[in-house]
Amino acid sequence: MDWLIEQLKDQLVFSVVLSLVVFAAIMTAVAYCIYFERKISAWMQDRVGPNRVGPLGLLQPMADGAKFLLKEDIIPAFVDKPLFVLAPAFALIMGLAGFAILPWGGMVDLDGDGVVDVMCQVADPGVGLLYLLAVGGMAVYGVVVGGWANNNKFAFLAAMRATAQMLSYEIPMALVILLVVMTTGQLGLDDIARSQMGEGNLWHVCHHPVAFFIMLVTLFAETNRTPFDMAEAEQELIGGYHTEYSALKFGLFFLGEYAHMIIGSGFVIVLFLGGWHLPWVSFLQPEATSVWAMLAKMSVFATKIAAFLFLFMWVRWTLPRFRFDQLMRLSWKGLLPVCLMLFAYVTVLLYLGRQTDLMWTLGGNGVLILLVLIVAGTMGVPVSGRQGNLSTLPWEGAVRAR
Amino acid sequence: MAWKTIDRNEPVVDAGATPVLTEAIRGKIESFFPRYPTKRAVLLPALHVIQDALGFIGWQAMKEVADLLEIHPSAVFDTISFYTHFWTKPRGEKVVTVCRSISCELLGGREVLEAVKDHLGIGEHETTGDGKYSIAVEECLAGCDHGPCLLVNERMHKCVKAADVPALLADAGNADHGLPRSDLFDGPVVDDDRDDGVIASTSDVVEMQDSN
Amino acid sequence: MIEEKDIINVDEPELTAGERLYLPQIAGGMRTTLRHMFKKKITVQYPEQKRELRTENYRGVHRLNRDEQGRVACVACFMCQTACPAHCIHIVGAESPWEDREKYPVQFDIDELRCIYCGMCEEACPVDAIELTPEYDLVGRTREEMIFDKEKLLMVFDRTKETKPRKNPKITGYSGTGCADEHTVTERGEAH
Amino acid sequence: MAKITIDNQEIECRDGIPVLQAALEAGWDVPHYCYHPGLSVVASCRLCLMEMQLPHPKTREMGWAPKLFPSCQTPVKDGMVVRFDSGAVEQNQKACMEYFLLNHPLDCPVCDQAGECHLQDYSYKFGESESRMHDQKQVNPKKDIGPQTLLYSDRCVMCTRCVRFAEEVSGTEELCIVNRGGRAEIDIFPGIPLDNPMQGNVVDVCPVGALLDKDFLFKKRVWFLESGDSVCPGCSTGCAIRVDQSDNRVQRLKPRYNPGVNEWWMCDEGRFGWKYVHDVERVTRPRLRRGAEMETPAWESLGEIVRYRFEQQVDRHGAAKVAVLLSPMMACEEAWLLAKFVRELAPDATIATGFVPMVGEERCFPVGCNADDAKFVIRREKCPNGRGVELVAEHFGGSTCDFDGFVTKAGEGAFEAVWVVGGYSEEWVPKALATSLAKIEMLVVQDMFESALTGEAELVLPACAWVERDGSFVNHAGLIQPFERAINVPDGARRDGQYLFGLAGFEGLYSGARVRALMAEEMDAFREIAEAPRQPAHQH
Repeated sequence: MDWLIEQLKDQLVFSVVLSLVVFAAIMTAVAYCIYFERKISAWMQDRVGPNRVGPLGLLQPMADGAKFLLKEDIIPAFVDKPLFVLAPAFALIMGLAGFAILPWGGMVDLDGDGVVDVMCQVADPGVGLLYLLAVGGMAVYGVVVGGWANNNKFAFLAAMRATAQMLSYEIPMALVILLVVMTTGQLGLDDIARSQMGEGNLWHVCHHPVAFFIMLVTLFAETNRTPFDMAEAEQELIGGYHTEYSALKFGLFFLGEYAHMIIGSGFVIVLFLGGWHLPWVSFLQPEATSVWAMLAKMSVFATKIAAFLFLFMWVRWTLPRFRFDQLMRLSWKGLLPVCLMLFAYVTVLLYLGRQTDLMWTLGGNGVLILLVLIVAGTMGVPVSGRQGNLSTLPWEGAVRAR
Repeated sequence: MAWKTIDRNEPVVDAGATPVLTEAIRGKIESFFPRYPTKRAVLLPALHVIQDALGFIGWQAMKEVADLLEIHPSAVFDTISFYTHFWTKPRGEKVVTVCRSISCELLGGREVLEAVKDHLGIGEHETTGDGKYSIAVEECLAGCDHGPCLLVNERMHKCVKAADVPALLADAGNADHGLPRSDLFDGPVVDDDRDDGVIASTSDVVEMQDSN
Repeated sequence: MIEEKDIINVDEPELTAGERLYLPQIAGGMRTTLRHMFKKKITVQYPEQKRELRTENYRGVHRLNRDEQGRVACVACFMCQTACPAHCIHIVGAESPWEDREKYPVQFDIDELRCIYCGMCEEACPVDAIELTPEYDLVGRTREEMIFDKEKLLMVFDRTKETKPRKNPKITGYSGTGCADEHTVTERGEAH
Repeated sequence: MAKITIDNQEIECRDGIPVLQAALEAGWDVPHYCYHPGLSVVASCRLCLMEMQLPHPKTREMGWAPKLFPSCQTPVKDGMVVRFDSGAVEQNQKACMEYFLLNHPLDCPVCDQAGECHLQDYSYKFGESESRMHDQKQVNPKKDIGPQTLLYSDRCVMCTRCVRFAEEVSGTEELCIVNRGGRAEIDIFPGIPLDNPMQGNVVDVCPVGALLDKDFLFKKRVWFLESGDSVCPGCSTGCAIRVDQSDNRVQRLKPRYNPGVNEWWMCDEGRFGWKYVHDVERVTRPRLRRGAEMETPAWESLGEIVRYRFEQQVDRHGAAKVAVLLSPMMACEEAWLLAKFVRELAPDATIATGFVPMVGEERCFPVGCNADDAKFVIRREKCPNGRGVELVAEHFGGSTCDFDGFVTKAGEGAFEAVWVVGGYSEEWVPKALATSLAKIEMLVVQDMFESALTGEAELVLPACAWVERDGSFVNHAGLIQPFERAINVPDGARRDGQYLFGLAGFEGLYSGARVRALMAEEMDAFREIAEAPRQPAHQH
């Protein structure tokens, strides 16, 4: 036992072990995400949901997995074979890569000697946010390569659409992340998490509710979840970018999507909801470094993720899909201007040194919300919109008339 | 075929049987030949001769007369079946003929016929076991104003009531009006040797019964 | 002919500020779905639970009726095959082995997978031999298994005759006068 | 030509025919049972009664006569005025139908005639939907009256068409009417069954379901049948027939009206002689011998193989060593295509006409009449197209011979490459031919059944039955009669015509008409038939 702890004191060994544990946990979670997706959809529709495999249908993911494994893996004759094989792996790997930098449980003192031994994080590159943006940006390749490899015009159309959508929402997302970076002055995820704890520090969501909301919206878009699931689009594009996929390859896409959701949730939690932190609970403070505190922190973090996953599912089974033009309009005409305004405002606050002053930040947010309400309510442009009232902005009329 | 079909392909005439038309009958028939343009035309007189001689015209007789007249046996069958006068199976001493035309029917002819059948214990166109009586049914006995009519051999009974039937059949007076017998006749009325003498007819007449 | 004056143009209603912003509507929707999560579930746990059929005329699995002597009542008239819009009935008729009728089906197959359960066969049958039962739990492992042959269809009758008696048990065949019971062929009388 | 007025419409018609016939030919749909154009008139069904204008006995003025006249028994006379559209006529039709249906068992669901039954048709048209008869129906027995025929007397309407057919056309008189009036029925003399060689026609002439063909009994409802107009291959008479098929299987054959050839009739030999078509023993796949091995080549590659092998033989032995035996079971078009192919490859090739089976004597009907007065003749030449292949051989000219000549020449070793066409339903190969052809270099046999020759052949091709062919036959009198394909060839086989079409160097789909058009350019005999009108429709 001692020997084990001795070994684990080495950050590298700990990271490897942690990554294995997290990987296993994530994969299980992903499988059960599918189960809960079906359960929650059933409950919301007054149904029971899967209940045949095992008690309460809990073994359903195993059955699904077995099915994915055993089904005939068809590679159609006309596909681009190397890319066709590569794309699902790409989608899943890019989904999982993000887990490397999530801070699961802060500092840990493994042998209880009061000296912090390791960080409960697989890797802390210091510029974690950049890594995350980069990996997140790569995720679009899973979709676009998959769509291309299908060699099917519907799949390709879906992939192109999804690409355009992801690129569009990457911008407001990056701006929102920038806000947090500006407020904290940190790029490492653990640092950002810890900047929301302790005396006088609040979760960033308190300072930037609008930014948090925009982050949420972009997250839905980035993970291709309803109401932004343009990539799948069963109704109009057969099955979207994975039309020709079957069996395990299709399963990998499926897993990739849920992995993406989990990492995305973790990311939002770290940025805005204090990561593993809960206020007023002593062993969830950065000062608590025992192994038990670490486990508690990890559970809190996992619980927060679970709450987010529920939100994802809840939204999915409530909202219908955006039309593509509405979706683009929301990003470019809705989220982007608001983000830019927020960005400008935070810049000013930064100059004034008031970036953590709740009154200033919330006041700014309040004014912004008011502004949005006025613009949206009177001019009819922003979020939603019908084809008929597209030209309600004064400068648009001129363009259309031409 | 398990469902009921009458097999008409089954021969009813034994090819090796002794001819029923005697030389005398044949001779008489042949004597008609010069009178008619074709042999076929002799059919009716020939049938009369045979019935007079044998009392009835059985399948074998039909076949033999057909051969004699060089026509198809079916033509003989056709002709015989057309006329109620010709009997295709042995006839009793007394033939009880009941009228079934509409006037008699309306006046109770059917009840009379039933009474006759009950009394004799036989059906239409059948003969009692002792060869005494046969029942026949005719279209009209020309006594429409005094129906129901009943004929026993050649004696006409009018306004018959069903209750009168037993007495009427027992009436010895009927015997005076015997059937004319040909001088060629030399056989018994009923051929007791032939149990299967009852010739199956194709006719299956289900009498119209009161719908009530 | 639709004339210009008959056409009424309906304008889409103007969106309110809340509707334009979408968010209140989203919140309303989310509330609805969340409420439903905790409502009583209406799922029927088939096959452990079975729903009471609301009608006796439910059109489920077919059956071939037996007559009072236990023989197949069908007379192989092909009316059902003719009426069937899905072409799922296949009959091979032959001479019947019974005295009271001429024709019977040596083979009578219904492809239950192809059937659309419209009931036209039942409607067309002149002897009420084919009927649709309220049995709806129809399962099989192969396509062949779902092609019900004569024996299987008769078994359905045996299974369901208690709950759904044959409409007109008097009809046993189709020959002669149309009422086969009274049909007899007698040989009597002479050539009259 | 007489001019008569029917329902205020003046029509022209042949002299002396019954008004009914004239009306039917002019398109009136006059109901009738007992009238049949091929039989004598008895006017017993009374369904075709009409109103006629006659001079008033006293005033001599023309006016509608008070009574109705049977149109079948009234010959047309110039200037005659009749009508079928009057109330009295309709009244009569209704009354007649009611009588006909009085004792009818109404067992259409199990009646084989249902669907082509005149009782049904006229009942829909003139009948009442409800019967007023409340007494019990008179039930007559079903009778087995012959090896092929059943009689359901209770369905009979006593039109006596069958009796008249037996008397007047077949002349065998088996059928008779027994009893009288309402109790009359059709019957035979017990023990003398209806078994003449034309008896199948009584089922055709029966307008109701009383006479039934045992061969077709309970087999199929007639509305499932699909028909193709064909020509009977049974003998050289070449009766026009209709092939009724269902599920790609022949169900029955029916005669079509063809004046001067078979009128309304066909013989039983032809009617029931199609069973070999569905014989499981049939050759259905091409078979190629490669050394000791047999293989089934693809149809697509066969043309090349055959052409190559023939060319090889021509190079090696000269064109005169090539011969083709055209079977009289082939259609003219197929024979022409094959002869054309062979003659193009080998201009000196011998074209031989095939074996013509001769069985018994010519049989004329009515029985006992001589050939000149015969209404129908069953010929001893049991193949449909003997004349046709002769025509084709004559057309190509050069070296031709008949079957006997071919056998002799083959025995002398005159050939090295031979294409033999069979297609007979029975064994036909003479022993001498089999032995002499076994020795030659290349033998192609196209036949329906295995024979001594198929065993020796380098290439065996499946031959079609006539129902699978499309083309024309030339009958004993030289009449060219086109016919349609009725069913598809068995799995694996290919239509002779289609295959030979490709072999002769044409592209696309074979059709008899298409090839006839090509033949018409070269052969006078086919010039007329190429655009000849179709045969008149079947008339009952």
